[in-house]
Amino acid sequence: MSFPPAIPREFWGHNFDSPVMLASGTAGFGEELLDLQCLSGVGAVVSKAVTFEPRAGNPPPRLLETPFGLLNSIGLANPGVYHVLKHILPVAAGLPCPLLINVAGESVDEFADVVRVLEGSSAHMGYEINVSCPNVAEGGAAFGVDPQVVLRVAQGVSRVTDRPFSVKLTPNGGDMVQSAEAAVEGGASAITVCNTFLGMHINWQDGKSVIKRKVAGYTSPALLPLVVAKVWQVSNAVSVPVISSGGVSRGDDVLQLLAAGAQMVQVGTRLMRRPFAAAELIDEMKKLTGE
Amino acid sequence: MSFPPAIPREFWGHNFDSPVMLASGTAGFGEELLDLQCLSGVGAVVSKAVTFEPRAGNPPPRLLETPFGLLNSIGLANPGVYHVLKHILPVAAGLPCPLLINVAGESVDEFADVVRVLEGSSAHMGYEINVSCPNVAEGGAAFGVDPQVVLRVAQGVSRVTDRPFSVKLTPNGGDMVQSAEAAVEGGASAITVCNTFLGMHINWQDGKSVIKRKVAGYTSPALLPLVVAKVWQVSNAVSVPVISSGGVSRGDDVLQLLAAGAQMVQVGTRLMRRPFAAAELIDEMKKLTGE
Amino acid sequence: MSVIRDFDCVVKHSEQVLPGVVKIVFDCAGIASVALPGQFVQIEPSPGAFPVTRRPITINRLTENGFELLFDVIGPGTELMARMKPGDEVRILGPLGCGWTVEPGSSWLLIGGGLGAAGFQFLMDTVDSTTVLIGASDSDRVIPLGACHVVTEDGSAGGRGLVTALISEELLAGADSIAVCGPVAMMEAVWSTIPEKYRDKVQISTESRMGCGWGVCDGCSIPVSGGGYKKCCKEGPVFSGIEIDWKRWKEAGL
Amino acid sequence: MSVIRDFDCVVKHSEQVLPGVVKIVFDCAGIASVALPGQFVQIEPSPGAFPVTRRPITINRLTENGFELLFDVIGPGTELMARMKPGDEVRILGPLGCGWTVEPGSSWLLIGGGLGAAGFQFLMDTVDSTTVLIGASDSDRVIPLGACHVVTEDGSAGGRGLVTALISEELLAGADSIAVCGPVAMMEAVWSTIPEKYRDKVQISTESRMGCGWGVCDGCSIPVSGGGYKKCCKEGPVFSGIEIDWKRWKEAGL
Ligand SMILES: Cc1cc2nc3c(=O)[nH]c(=O)nc-3n(C[C@H](O)[C@H](O)[C@H](O)COP(=O)(O)OP(=O)(O)OC[C@H]3O[C@@H](n4cnc5c(N)ncnc54)[C@H](O)[C@@H]3O)c2cc1C
Ligand SMILES: Cc1cc2nc3c(=O)[nH]c(=O)nc-3n(C[C@H](O)[C@H](O)[C@H](O)COP(=O)(O)OP(=O)(O)OC[C@H]3O[C@@H](n4cnc5c(N)ncnc54)[C@H](O)[C@@H]3O)c2cc1C
Ligand SMILES: Cc1cc2nc3c(=O)[nH]c(=O)nc-3n(C[C@H](O)[C@H](O)[C@H](O)COP(=O)(O)O)c2cc1C
Ligand SMILES: Cc1cc2nc3c(=O)[nH]c(=O)nc-3n(C[C@H](O)[C@H](O)[C@H](O)COP(=O)(O)O)c2cc1C
Ligand code: FES
Ligand code: FES
Repeated sequence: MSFPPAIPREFWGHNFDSPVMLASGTAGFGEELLDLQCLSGVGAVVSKAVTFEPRAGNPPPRLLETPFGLLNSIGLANPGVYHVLKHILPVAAGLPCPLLINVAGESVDEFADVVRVLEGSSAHMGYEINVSCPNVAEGGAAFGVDPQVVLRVAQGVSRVTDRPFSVKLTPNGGDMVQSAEAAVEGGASAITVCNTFLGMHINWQDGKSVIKRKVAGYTSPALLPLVVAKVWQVSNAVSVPVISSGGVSRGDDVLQLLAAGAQMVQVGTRLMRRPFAAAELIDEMKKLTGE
Repeated sequence: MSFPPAIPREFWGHNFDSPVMLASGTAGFGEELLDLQCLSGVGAVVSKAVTFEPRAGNPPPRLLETPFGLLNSIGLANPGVYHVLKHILPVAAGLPCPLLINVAGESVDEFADVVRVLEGSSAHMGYEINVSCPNVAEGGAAFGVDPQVVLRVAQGVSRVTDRPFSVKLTPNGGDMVQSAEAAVEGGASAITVCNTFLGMHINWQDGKSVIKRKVAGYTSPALLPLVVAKVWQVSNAVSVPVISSGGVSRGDDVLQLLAAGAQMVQVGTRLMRRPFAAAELIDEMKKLTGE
Repeated sequence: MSVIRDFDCVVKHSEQVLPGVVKIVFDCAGIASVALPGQFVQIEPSPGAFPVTRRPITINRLTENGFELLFDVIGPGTELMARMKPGDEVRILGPLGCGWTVEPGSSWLLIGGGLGAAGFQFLMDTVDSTTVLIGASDSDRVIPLGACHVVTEDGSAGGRGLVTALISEELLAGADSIAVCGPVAMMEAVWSTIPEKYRDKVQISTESRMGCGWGVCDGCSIPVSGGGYKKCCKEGPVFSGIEIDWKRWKEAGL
Repeated sequence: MSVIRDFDCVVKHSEQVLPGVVKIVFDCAGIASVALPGQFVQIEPSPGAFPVTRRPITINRLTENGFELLFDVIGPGTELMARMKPGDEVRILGPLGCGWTVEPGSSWLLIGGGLGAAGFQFLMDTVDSTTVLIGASDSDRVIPLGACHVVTEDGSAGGRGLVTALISEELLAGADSIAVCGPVAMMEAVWSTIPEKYRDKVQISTESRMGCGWGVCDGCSIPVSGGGYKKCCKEGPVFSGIEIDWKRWKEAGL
């Protein structure tokens, strides 16, 4: 890449207004942001996870803030793929930027089943395949930790769509480079590095966790160096572009991730504090690079 | 465990003054702390890593501070096992608290080779086997990510010593619970959870890393929830005690890790900022629990 | 809500009104001009990196050119907020959520527990007729409102007892709407006290740990009758009492 | 060093002495009573969690009841330090490291580059006879010392040129000891300028990124002749010039 990096990006053969994507689960399906007029600076929106059946999600409390980060245990709450197809995507079609649909499942086949249904819409450019969820059908470990399973998931998705898709890996075990290579072999057009790190908070007074599932997804600006290392490792290993996800709170974080090898950079937790995070990040980047 | 947890601890059949251990690599061999009169509140000292041959360590800079943490790339600098045996352990024998020697190697056999030499001293109570370093002899992945390799390392150490030893796992890939189970099968008397997380910092201006090895060990108080989750998972899976390592900067962090299932709690990075960290942590704990 | 706006509000006044309870007045015509009773704002407690989310606080009342908040200092976020001084600029998003559903000319019975009564002032300033019942542990937890009936558990202010003891058939029958706000256990006790036939008049102001506060993260779920959840931040924080699944809500905790 | 002590020092005075350069005077008899020229302290820039390590700063001079620091404001740590006000309490560990090796009655040649001359004052106050040569980019980088010879790259203070131009055979021959402190490139230029036969008089004050500052983490290595490393914080920061492996040190960068 060239330094300083250019702010509009070509990605998957398209021109994106910005390299900043809104991360899955922190921006709904983008359609609410449209209403709220906060899509300025956004290169693309990644939807919250869609599963085949509707899911109510985990019992509350679903969030717990720790001194330096946030634990979330949303549980892939979503209305199911048919509802998304019928009622949400027609609205999301009005987004001024590309939409990727984040797809989750409990079995290898469910990913392709969800994608097959979503092919009925033209509201979205492509998919993000979330292999960080547990493979309930085959023992409960996350799909993403086993390259063989990642390969099967990616092949399944390749079979049912011609749209580009990114495979979003998990940092919680396994070897991310091997899983990334398997995803590419299975037809992935990008790798998203990565989903949330497993974290936990226990009250020492009684030994209990506020979050019922106990272990939850942890995010924090302090995790940036972990994500930078993984982006650098994966982008050096695979030929497809890497989309970073994790740790961004400032303009120079985005620049650092681009320098580490990311082609696009997602922002999640920061968006919860700052609805206009994308525009703010782009402003900060422009100031830093003098663009 | 009972709440609030008691501050003096029984561990490995001995009475320790405190559950706080000084983490490997952040307290030398403890002998300098003796000189400096900062061992108050310390339950045990874990030495920096000892390898068979002397190692000069990585080229500087070896440290890089990021906004919310510290990257280190020390490279297991140490004078080699014979120098340690002859010149350092005789001094460390004067420590007022137990000493564990952290052992590293580049091959499965090196761990046992180092321990065999160290058996010539009675200055230390036991060992901490650091399987987070790369298995140079067999491809370069960290020993700790492969349960079969962990088993062989632990068996090798068991064969040459009757002293207790903890196996210190890596959070960078693999499945920590499986590796912990393999360590116990191989004879480990405890599991240390865990070594540093791989992290990286890149200057976006030129795409370069200040640290020559690029990827380094990252520590931060913000990583505490990750360590709590891993301590909870491992302590629920194995019968031997768990020693936590990572993320401690305050008294309630120690209490939280004890509540999560740790028997002893290491402190590392905090010690660099606060030479009297152990005593400070114990004071804070006593205030919180009203002991 | 169709647009959300993020304001740099200036602290006009800050004061401790009860032990551990702080009142802050912010200047911000942008929020004050559109806010409705029962709505809340999301405050950035510090311009630094931590805490990573904002803190939701109900608008206690409107002031000349802005609004007033009243909050308990309980943790790092509210501690930072308690240190805000006149002149400080603070990032505030709002107004957020759906407030009380107010029919023109309606008469209200307001039932508050401790700091839960923060926000009642705005409602009292808006509707024509209110009767206000306040319960608190002791006098240090009774926030200053206009005319109201107070009981405390230790009898240090008003009568001794629980707020449920102040609820009478006459008050329930006489009100067009009943507003309840306070700790979950107190609200549940109030709900159990209210006979079935008056329950459809009851509105409940809920709280939940929030991520965004503006509807996108699905973090703030309140269990609703018939299974499933609604978003406290967007579909609430005020819900009709019959909408809430009280059993699952109590199990949830905060 | 046989004991280390961590002090709560009180800021007595703080002032910007040059653009981006701040002087702070701390009250602390405990450090002042034992400090030697060339030693440093480890300052906690903030009582909060970040930054996770302290910042090493050379003691610029002793004051009546404490000591004075002079530092460049270049990043988050020194920015926090620049905001310290009289009366603030700051956690400071020190004095640390080995300072200049001073023989009684010796005469000194001091060669400083920019802020590298911070610390010379303490040495000048201690030894009998000093000649001081200072080089800097411009007048904004020349710190106030007593009598000294100054050159700047742009000629805005003293003569125009590099400090190496001020070094003469006469000065080198006349000094018992030669102290050098400044950016690595400047010190290397000075080192190359000094003929072999005077090199064993030269002492170099080094800098390195530090973890602990008190010898336990092995993070602050300075490459030394014959391979291997020494600890800047404990065996330094002052080393004899011939001890340093200049080639590997330059490669290291900071
Ligand atoms: C819609 C709404 C309106 C509120 N209005 C008021 C008000 O007017 N006055 C007042 O004193 N308090 C109010 N609260 C509660 C207030 O938001 C919390 O007390 C505050 O967030 C605590 O933050 P902390 O960092 O000081 O405490 P901590 O307990 O350390 O906070 C840790 C985390 O838990 C969350 N949290 C803790 N308690 C609550 C709670 N009761 N509700 C929601 N999240 C919580 C915090 O936001 C933070 O994310 C309201 C909450 C909601 C949801
Ligand atoms: C023994 C010693 C004495 C020093 N004395 C002085 C002095 O008297 N006056 C002065 O202005 N500066 C001095 N320095 C340099 C000073 O420590 C750094 O400028 C300061 O740490 C920068 O911190 P920061 O957070 O503002 O900047 P950042 O660059 O953001 O710091 C990031 C990290 O790099 C480290 N770092 C950055 N620059 C240096 C450096 N030059 N040396 C060591 N670590 C560095 C910081 O400590 C921190 O860990 C000395 C350094 C050492 C080792
Ligand atoms: C509240 C919340 C909900 C999330 N939901 C999803 C999800 O449905 N699917 C998914 O792949 N990732 C999900 N994530 C992970 C984010 O997409 C993102 O990868 C992660 O938060 C790291 O980025 P950040 O540090 O910028 O937050 C969620 C994260 C948060 C905080
Ligand atoms: C400077 C430094 C050196 C370290 N050296 C070693 C080592 O030699 N062997 C080892 O097992 N761990 C080493 N570690 C890891 C620590 O022992 C500890 O596991 C880690 O720092 C997490 O604890 P903390 O968050 O309290 O720092 C080192 C860590 C640091 C910061
Ligand atoms: S707090 Fe995010 S949806 Fe309500
Ligand atoms: S800074 Fe730790 S040994 Fe020097």
